[in-house]
Amino acid sequence: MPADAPLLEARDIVVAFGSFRAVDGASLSIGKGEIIGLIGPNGAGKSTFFNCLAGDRQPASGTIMLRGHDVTRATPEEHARLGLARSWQVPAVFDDLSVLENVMVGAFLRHPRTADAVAAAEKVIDFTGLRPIAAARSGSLGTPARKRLEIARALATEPEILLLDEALAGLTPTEVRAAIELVRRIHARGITLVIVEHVMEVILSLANRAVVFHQGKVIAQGAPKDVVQDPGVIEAYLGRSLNRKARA
Amino acid sequence: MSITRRSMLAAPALLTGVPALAQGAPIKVGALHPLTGVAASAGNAAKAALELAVELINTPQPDLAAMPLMATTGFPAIGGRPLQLVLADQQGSPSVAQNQALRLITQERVVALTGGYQSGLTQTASAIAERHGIPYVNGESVATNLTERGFRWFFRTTPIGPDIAAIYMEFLKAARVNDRPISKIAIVNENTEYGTSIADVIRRTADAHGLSIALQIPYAANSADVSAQVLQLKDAQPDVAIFISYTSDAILYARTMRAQGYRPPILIGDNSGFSDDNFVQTAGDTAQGIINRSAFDPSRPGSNSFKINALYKARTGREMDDTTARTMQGFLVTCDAINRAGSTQPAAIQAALRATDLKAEQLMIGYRGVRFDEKGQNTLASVLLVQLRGREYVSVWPTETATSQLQLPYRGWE
Amino acid sequence: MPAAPRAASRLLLGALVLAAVLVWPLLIEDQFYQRVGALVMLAALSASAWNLVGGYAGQISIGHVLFFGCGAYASLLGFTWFEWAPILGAPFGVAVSLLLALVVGRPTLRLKGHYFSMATIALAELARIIVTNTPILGGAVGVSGPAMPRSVLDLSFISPLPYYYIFGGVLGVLLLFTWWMSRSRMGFYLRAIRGQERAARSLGVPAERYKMYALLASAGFTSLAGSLYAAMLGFVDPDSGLGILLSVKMVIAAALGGAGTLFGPLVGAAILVPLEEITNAMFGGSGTGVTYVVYGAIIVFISRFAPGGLAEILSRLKAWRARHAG
Amino acid sequence: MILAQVVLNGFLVGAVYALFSSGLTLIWGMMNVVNFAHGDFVMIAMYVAFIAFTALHLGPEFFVPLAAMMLFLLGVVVYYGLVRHVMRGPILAQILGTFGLALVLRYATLWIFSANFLSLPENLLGEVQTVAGLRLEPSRVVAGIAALILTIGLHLLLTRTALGSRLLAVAEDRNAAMLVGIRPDPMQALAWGLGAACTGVAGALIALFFYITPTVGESLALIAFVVVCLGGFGSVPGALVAGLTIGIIESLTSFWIGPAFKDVVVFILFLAVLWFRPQGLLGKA
Repeated sequence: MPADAPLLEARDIVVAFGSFRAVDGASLSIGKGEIIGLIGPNGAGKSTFFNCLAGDRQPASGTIMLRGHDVTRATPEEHARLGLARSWQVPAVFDDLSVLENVMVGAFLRHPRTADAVAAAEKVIDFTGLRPIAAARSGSLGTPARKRLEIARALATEPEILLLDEALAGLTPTEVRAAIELVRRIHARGITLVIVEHVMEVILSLANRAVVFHQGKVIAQGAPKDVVQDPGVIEAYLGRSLNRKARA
Repeated sequence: MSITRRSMLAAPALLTGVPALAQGAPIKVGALHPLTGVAASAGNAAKAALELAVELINTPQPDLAAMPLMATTGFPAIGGRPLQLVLADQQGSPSVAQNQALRLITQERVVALTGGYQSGLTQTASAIAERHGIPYVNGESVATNLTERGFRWFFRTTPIGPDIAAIYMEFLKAARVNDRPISKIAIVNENTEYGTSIADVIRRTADAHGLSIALQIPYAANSADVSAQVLQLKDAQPDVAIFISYTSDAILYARTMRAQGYRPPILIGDNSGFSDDNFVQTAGDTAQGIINRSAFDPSRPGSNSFKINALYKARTGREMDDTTARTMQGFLVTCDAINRAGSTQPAAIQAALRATDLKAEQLMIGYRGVRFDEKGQNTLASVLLVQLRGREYVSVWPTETATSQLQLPYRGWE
Repeated sequence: MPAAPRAASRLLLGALVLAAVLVWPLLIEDQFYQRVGALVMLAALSASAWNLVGGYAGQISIGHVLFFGCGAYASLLGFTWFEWAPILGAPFGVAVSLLLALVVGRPTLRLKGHYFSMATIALAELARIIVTNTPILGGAVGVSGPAMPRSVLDLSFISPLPYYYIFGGVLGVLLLFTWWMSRSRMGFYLRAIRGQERAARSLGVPAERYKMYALLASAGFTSLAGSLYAAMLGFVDPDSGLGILLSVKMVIAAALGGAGTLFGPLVGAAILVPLEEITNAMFGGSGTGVTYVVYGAIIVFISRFAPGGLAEILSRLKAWRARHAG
Repeated sequence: MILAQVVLNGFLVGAVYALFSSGLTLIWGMMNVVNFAHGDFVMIAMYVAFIAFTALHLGPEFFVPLAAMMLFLLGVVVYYGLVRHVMRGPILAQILGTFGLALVLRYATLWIFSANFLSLPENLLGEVQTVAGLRLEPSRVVAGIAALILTIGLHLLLTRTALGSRLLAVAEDRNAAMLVGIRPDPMQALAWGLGAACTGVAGALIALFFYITPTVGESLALIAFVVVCLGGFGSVPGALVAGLTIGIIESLTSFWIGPAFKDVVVFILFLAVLWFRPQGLLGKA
């Protein structure tokens, strides 16, 4: 793999539900060290596209390359092995397990022995600030802690690229600030990030590139500040949901 | 610890009809029957019959003096000690049958075990009795292999497969449909152990007699619908249809045959389901003239069978069916042997069972007698054929002992 | 309480319980209770085996009797066909079970929730019907072991004690295996799959493969339980070896004690089996069905007040103590 | 001609299967609660019909609604007394609780009524009719028509009424339903009541031509499970299609291959459907 080749590249992705094409020929190339913000009105197809990138859904056509491997038809676990991790829009923590054990499940990917997995998970726990609740049953946690746990668990798989699906939605402003700070520290470790987010302020402050989805296609991309000025983007949002997004 | 536990269990165990007249500590005889589960109706009929037997043995019954132990109280040869029945529910499970056999032997200290009902359960329960050296008398399980195991403590009073098949063949060779001999026989059997083994032995015996089975339809017991089988028969038009069914299926067949308008010239319903008084009460009106094998013919006034049936009916409001009667007879044979043993020692009872030689008039059922061969099988067990008239079965075959004339063809609901 | 003394006291408690389990049958001479003890061990063995796939991996099979029957039939068919001691058939039962698990596991483990449960019921019922209609497998009549014991290998004992210790020994091996598994990667992966399969896969858990491992281990031990059962009973027929009720009993023993915990199935079996036997001994002879009314009512009661099994009560108790201690 | 009769019988039996499965699909499919006592609900309804007929001298036009009402009550009581609490736990708790309930219902009935087989008089709805050479039993025809009406009625209730959408909302997401002001408990209790009432109608109608005994539910329950799963959990039309399919297949298999194998064909078909459509025939993906 040449040094400047993209880390993750999707070409001409199509996903159809019956006759409706949720994703209609979208392409995206992500380089190492980027923070990509994926935005677009509701139903624009960004979540579906995101799921394709994560290996959770297989596109009808198109190809996805991850670190030089064709992963278009690969399972989610193969994506994980190749260094891709994700969080879920609705936190999907393992309720019966403690916070530490949740993180261990991720850590086992690179550390098959239990003792090593514990050690690796402990480091991630400290890094993400979950130490005070490490022994708590994760089913008893509130939403902010769950979102943070999801990120910790994903980090424990030692990914090169991390996909965050609305990891900040539903948080209070204080929590959002803490989360942004965490994302920055993750990025500082050399992990590439793809963020789906409704909160425009997050994209503006975090992303170095914004990618706008509309009707299953990428209609604009570039520096976030420029993109939000783009007439096509405003057009796409207008009437439907720009106001709502802005309020959020 | 173990003592208190034991008494906790013993206290609610069934104490049936211990009368003031009988002397001394009761002698316990165990019985295993399906009191819950799909065979519960049969098990509860057996329970009522055994409770009746206890009452008859423990109180003087001059009216039944021809039968052993009836004229006296309790066991006269053992100081008049009363009989106590310890009934256990085997729940239709071979494993539970073993547990309960063990409990009756080790906790209840029964001197002999009876019952079992389903052949598989009789098999596992009697294996426990064999290991503990306790006599086991079975009165109702027909699987041939039970007496082929080389057991020394196992005895069986009931007629078995070959006896049953023999009388059917004898009858079918003599029967006429439209003045011509039977040529086409169909068997419809439920496909668990009972139906399969009876069907097999009928098939083999038929081959040996030069009659052939044109059609055999095994089906799963407890089917929700049997109309396809009836239509299959309607299509094939056999001279004789032999059904081997449990009660629920027997009821469904009778009703479905009526609904589908099918009547074979001769309809035989083998024992179990068709003998069950539940069948007679709920579906008998649509199965008039069905022929059944039985060893129990209560239709002759003054006979032991007649009297026992009357007593049973007074207790339960139902007719005693053949299976129940065979169960009760097995139990009575056990009690007779205990009395003749003059002791509650298992070995003495075993010896008395071996020496059993009861005559037909000493029985409550239509066997020619009770005498065990070296395998423990009753060599004098016999079967007769009965036919449904109204809500009662009357004996029609063999003709020399029959109380009624055989009526053909099968009438069904008309 | 500091960690070290707590660990020591737990160890002591464990040793005491183990000693009690080993010794109690020797202290009572009542054979019926000894046998109930043996049956507890057997039920705990089946339920713990089920627990691997049903509890830890959360794949609720209601067709495990399929593997139980494999073991039971292998034992007694070995005798019927070749006059082997029944227990010699056990390895073959395990082999057939593993093969079956491989074959049926692939399509069924893809199914989710109730669909998986129903598919397992259908498979077990299929096996029951096929065996019922196959004379060489004993058909409806069933197959028997040796009527008279020929050697000690036939495992035909008058006293229930040898069964108690044999079943208990195999159960011990299974519990050790389960304990080891639950602390290894496999245990974590299985519990992750049970919790959120999609999320687990995104963390690199090869869910299909691990579910299959769990099913294989579970099938093997269930089959072994079937072989031991058949060796003790000396008889199996389609109803007693492949009936749906047996599957349900494995599930409820595990559920009652706490599925997905090490000792849950053991606790469940230790409650259910004696309860069943004692209610039957007390009320069975009355012929009223009150046995099952009492048995059923107690099950309803437990599920009503401790839906997570008795393990839930224990953890609630712990939480309560922690609150009140701190 | 015989073949036509075979198919007709299969169709009518299938309608009965659909009838006693419709209540289960409501409870199991919508509320995601396994009811192992379903067969015993049918059994209770049969006893209600029997008592109403013999003790109160009520005809089918009265005892069918009566059974529906009694079972509605039973369903609501079971919901508040057991299911509501059990739903907090894992699916296993439901298996445990409803299995225990099944034993209690079945053997309490045995206790009260003994294990004896009972039945209603045959042809309560009239004699067997011959139409175009086909024999029709009025009781089965009525049961078949009732199955159709009940299925369509339930389907309309769920898809076309405000009540139905509330029921579905609760089934879909309890918490979300609470947010929009629907109290989930009465809704789920109602679903249980309705499911049980359908079962009541089914049981009372089946009692017209079937024997009645405490263990009768056992043989019916497994079929209901397969029907509901094959049709797709929660799909009322699915249960109808699956019930009819199974009825006809069973009938034809029994006639051609032999009744011992009818369930083999049904189960293989069932597994095959799950292989290609893991969500059942008409279930949602």
